[in-house]
Amino acid sequence: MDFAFTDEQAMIAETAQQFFAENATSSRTREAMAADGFDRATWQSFCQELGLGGLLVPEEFGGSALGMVDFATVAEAAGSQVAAIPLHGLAMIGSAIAAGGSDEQKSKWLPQLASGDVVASGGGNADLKSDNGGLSGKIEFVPHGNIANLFILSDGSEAWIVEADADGLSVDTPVTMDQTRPQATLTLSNVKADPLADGAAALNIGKAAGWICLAAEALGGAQACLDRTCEYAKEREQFGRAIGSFQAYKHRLADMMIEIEQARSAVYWAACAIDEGSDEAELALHAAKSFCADTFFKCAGDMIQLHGGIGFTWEHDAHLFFKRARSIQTMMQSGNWHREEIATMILGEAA
Amino acid sequence: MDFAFTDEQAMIAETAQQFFAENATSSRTREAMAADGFDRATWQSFCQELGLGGLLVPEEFGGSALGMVDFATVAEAAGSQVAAIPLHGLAMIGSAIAAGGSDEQKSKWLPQLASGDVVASGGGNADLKSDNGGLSGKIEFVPHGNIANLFILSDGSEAWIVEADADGLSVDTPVTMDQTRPQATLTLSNVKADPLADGAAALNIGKAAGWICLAAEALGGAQACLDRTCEYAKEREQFGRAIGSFQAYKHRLADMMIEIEQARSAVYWAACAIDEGSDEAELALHAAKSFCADTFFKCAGDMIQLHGGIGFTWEHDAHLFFKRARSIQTMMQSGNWHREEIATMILGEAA
Amino acid sequence: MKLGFSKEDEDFRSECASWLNDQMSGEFSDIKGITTLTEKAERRKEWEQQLAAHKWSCIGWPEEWGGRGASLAQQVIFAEEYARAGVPGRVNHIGIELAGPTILTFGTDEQKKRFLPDIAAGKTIFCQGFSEPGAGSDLAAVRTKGHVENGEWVVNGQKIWTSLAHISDWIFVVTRTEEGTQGPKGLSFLMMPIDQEGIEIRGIEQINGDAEFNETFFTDAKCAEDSLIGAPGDGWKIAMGLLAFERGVSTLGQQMAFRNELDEIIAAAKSNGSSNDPLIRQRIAKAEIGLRLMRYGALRMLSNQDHSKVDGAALTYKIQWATWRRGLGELGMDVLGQGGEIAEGGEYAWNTLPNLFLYSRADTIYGGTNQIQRNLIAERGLGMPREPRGK
Amino acid sequence: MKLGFSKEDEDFRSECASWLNDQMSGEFSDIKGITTLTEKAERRKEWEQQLAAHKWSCIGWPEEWGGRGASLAQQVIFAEEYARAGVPGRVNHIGIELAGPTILTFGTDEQKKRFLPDIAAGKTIFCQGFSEPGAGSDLAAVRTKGHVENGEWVVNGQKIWTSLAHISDWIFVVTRTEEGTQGPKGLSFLMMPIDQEGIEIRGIEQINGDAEFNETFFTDAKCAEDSLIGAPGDGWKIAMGLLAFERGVSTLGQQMAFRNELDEIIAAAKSNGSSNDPLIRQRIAKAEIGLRLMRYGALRMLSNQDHSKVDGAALTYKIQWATWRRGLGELGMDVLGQGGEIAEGGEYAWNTLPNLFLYSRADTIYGGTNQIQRNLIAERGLGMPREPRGK
Repeated sequence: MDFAFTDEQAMIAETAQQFFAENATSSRTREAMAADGFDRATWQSFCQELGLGGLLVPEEFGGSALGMVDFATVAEAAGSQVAAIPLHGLAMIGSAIAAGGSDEQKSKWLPQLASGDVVASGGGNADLKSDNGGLSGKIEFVPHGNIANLFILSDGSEAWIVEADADGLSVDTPVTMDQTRPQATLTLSNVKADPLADGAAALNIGKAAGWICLAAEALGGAQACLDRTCEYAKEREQFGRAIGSFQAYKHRLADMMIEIEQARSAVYWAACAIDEGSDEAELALHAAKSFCADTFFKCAGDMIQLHGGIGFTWEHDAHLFFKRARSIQTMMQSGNWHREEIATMILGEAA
Repeated sequence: MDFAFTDEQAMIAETAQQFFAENATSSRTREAMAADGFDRATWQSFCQELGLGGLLVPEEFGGSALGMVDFATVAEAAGSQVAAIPLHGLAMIGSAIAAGGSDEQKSKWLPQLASGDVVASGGGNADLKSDNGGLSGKIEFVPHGNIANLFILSDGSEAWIVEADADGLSVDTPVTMDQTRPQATLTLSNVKADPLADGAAALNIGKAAGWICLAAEALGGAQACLDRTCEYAKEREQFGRAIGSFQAYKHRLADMMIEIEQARSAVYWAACAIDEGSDEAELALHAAKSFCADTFFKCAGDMIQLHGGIGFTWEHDAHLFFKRARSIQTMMQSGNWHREEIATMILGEAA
Repeated sequence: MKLGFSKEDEDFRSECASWLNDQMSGEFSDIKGITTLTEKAERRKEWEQQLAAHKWSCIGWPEEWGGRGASLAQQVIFAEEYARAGVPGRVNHIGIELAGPTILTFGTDEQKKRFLPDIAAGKTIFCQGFSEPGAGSDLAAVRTKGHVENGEWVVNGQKIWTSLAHISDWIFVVTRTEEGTQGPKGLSFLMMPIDQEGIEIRGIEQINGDAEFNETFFTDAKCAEDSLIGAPGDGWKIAMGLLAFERGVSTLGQQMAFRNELDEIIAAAKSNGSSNDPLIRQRIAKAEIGLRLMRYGALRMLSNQDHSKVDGAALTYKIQWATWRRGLGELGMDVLGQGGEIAEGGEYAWNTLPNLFLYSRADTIYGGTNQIQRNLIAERGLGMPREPRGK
Repeated sequence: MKLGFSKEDEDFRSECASWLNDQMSGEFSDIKGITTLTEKAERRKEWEQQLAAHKWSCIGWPEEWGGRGASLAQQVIFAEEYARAGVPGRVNHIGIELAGPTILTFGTDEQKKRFLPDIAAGKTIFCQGFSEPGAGSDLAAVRTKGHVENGEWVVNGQKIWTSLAHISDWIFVVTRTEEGTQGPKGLSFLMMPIDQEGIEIRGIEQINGDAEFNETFFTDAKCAEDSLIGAPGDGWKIAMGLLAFERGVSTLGQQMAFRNELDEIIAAAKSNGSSNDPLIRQRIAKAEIGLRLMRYGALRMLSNQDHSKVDGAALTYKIQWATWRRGLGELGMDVLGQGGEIAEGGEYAWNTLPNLFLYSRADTIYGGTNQIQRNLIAERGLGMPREPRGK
């Protein structure tokens, strides 16, 4: 039992923090927002120069086979810059194929995922129909689906690999509130689909990786909201004093920190629980996703409020955090849904 | 349309405030708490010297036939001193008999209620059984049931007058958290019961009067918590300053006031709506009961917190407010229940 | 204490409802239902003039200045019916509700003659220049400077959050006219024509993609010497008086707009089935309670004739509605679920509920942040010691 | 980063669980399950000695002073098993967790010899004299005075919230020993025997009817000159060091007690059907999440070896658990419904959940109110400017 980063983990965390601070800058993110929501330059550097695209990919397929804890430190860093990159899809699809793909599927896709040559995403709908290897149906809210080359789609029990250029697949991308992660609608009409060897295993770990990614991004985002607001509080004066010297202001900052510290425990508890195969893992994932999303939303809202008028402008970055926080709350089930799952574990189904 | 007190209403309110401040003192209330939870001296003065026992009773039966607005000002004043008096029973039973009693029932009981010679309370249980004029069953949580001479009991549709000394009735009084309003358990075994002429009318107005009483008491209690905490905040120093000069402390006081002002609107909206027979009355009652109870609980909790250690002692009055607030939250249905009633009005029954 | 309206008042209600509905289904049907402040501004100026032509422009004003000297009850009714009929907000809100009453109270006869008829007639649109960058909620920190030169006021500086400045004719500005003064002293209250070289307006893009607010730059901007309201140095007093007008009858119209927003949430919940979720049901019930209490709080505040005491309902009103509405924005999104993330057109432009979610974050900031409101409540309402100013 | 325990640690868990369960089903079954601090105090002193006799009294202390020099993992395990077995709280908690470590860190060899063996053996029960009436959470405002006279310290003043003083043998007091000093300067840290004429203890009745806390009056109270820990004037530094010990492994034992409370709520909800109420389900899930995060926060804090940076988990821990537990008290009552208002015996004495509801209001006050905690977090954790002191 030692609930602190190893030296290696601390190093990855620091590297990632520095990388995203330098690459996923506000101006790059805003360029991506004005286009297709994909900061290609950052993603390319991330996968290739930094070599972190293969974080969750086994070594034999070009990855570094690290654990969820390592991945969480990276997602946290990406979240702290609201980076417009398809990290969520990488985590979900990379771990899903690694866990549930055939050898052929693994060796075909995993190296390309690790290198960033292929961008992946996924989604599900219980009404998806499979008929003679052809998949039909509609899947909404596929994150970064607009720029993905590869999808894993699921009806909740089976999972299929679908390539973006397959016949019969159309990808529509409406404008989304959070422009750093567009959400596409896929319409499939008898689309060629390659079933994963072990769909259940793939879905299981893919979902876990997705939740960890969102929770860790939320943690990083919340911490960034607090850090940036603290900086502002020290510089900005009102009524002749730094606004950070006003007690009510201080107390709101303190309240942010209290939540964030818990969110931090949640993310790394859940990540450890997955890495160690703990029987707490499921509970930890629900706790992490719901708690961290709420913490981020609270902190981003407070960031706007504590900046006053400027926090409400397009020019200021506060809204990037605020909109990301909201979208994380809604992605992969709401907080209430996750808490109800926990309630069911504790209390059984409601009568 | 004029949502301000008439001169007469303002006068009644002021008289009641002064009366309870002078009579229902902390030491008298604590004496009552140590005994049977009934401050007889205050009640006697209230009914006889002040003549307010007949506030809701028609003039022909010895009352002054005022409205719910007038009554609410009195209940607010009683609540602000956590007076240990059976005002809730008087309001419910007085208005119930006035609305649903036969002429005989009215002339027998209303004058005695107005004079304070008879103390009344009531309660209900759908399982109450009536057989040849004999009532059997069990009714819990009858406020001040331990000292009442007269009950109106109901199965939800019919209502009966039962005298406390009737054969077959036993009254048990457990220790309650709020010692200023004990809650009795009545066990009835074929008890002589006199059905009210119009049970539905009686229950309808009785319930409304009970809710108004609780909401107004809660308003008065919450305001007293704020007033007393403000006094303390001006006197008490810490870190070399009056604690009321600390911004976070000020903001909590402000938050109390924000809630209390809404609670005040709620009480007098509901009282007016009943007096004017408005079709908003039902919604207003649910709003007032739930909102005021929550406001009081919040303010009483804050009163303890903002007094620091001393607020947590038996010696200080804060716990009287805190316990009263909690008991008001639970009496005559929870806040969630009342809000669900409102939701049903707006959204229909949940599927 | 009485909540019901008299027979005469109900007749008045029918009269204004009928006129407003005629307009919204007839000549002005093209502006019905607009909820933003900026859309179709020119048509809405015509609407101001239509209101004036039928004496509905400022019914609470005295008859001699274009009003009807309407009773409180009638003003309440008109505000309610106005919003109920789906009429969009007044682009001359600031002229009618703030500038007009300020001139009525503090202006000279000549100023009244010069401004009031045109405001009443919908010919002069006003906006408000209070906040400054760096001053935030602190009006006493105003640094925009004014001085008299050649019989004119000359103003230099910058205002921010000047809502609707780009469609307005006049702006009232609080300026520092006594050099070397600090805080509330040495401020003056000026009326300035906007269409002049010395005034430049730049839109501020907001988080919802709209640009309702502006920055307004003053570079040797000019106005006649008698555009000063009150005496030099009275600026603080007049600004405070004006802020009190903000809590007038128009709050009830604002509440009717809130009513429409809540109704849209209720309809969405019924339509997508979230109305069956007990958690959503509780929140909708709480929102309904909050809105009702806002209404009765406003009626208490408007009915209150005892100005000797602090009016708790009035003092707490701003933070109450702003916080309620911010919560409403979150409720709306929770009812919509993930679908609330999607804009329906191909642009970054939002339907009522997502827009409410984004826009309402400003409600707790402009016009005095929630923090400033709590300070005021504690200090003015509860007698707590003032926050020490620095330096 | 690793959460699992090693095989050796799990063996250690079995060992202590088995010993504790034997005790609680055997010789000390009469104290099993007690949740208050005051009940059966004499038997619980015997229990302290029983722990000591089997070397379980202070396993984290060095072996030479009666401990086992146990690893962090072992201490975590012992704390968890202790609470899991239903063993009541340590009446010498303050001696073991605060006084002992303080003496170990700041005391002389002689003081260690004089105090540590008896504390470890359960023969010397300690209590804590920090707070004073009128000083509240402000330790720097201490007014109790101490001076040396005839080779002894003589102390005059008053302490408050001296938990368990009435069953203790010694008290450590922070006193002002340099006349004319103010604030943190001029304070000293003294150990005083309680059984003497100069010390009077009066119970403070609390809102739940119990009297766990006391006022302690010092009237020419005396202790030997070498009962001073550190140097005269070191009182502030030592007190701050001591407060850091408060966030040690014993927090995990405290959490296991919280676990039992939450489990009682869960059982009550299942038994009365409120477990079907979606609102209650959400709140129970939130409470469960909060408790788990408390555990992992504590493990982060205990695992953290980097003392160069502020430890956020440690800094926020007090307010986190206190606020969580106050909410738990409200949840418990809401699960019980109106029945929670009723005491089962004929006296004003409360079962676990109503008592939790009442008692937990103190959690956010003693040991630094939530307000003070937020100040500390903002100032120490986030570098915000200090609150100016008055005068």
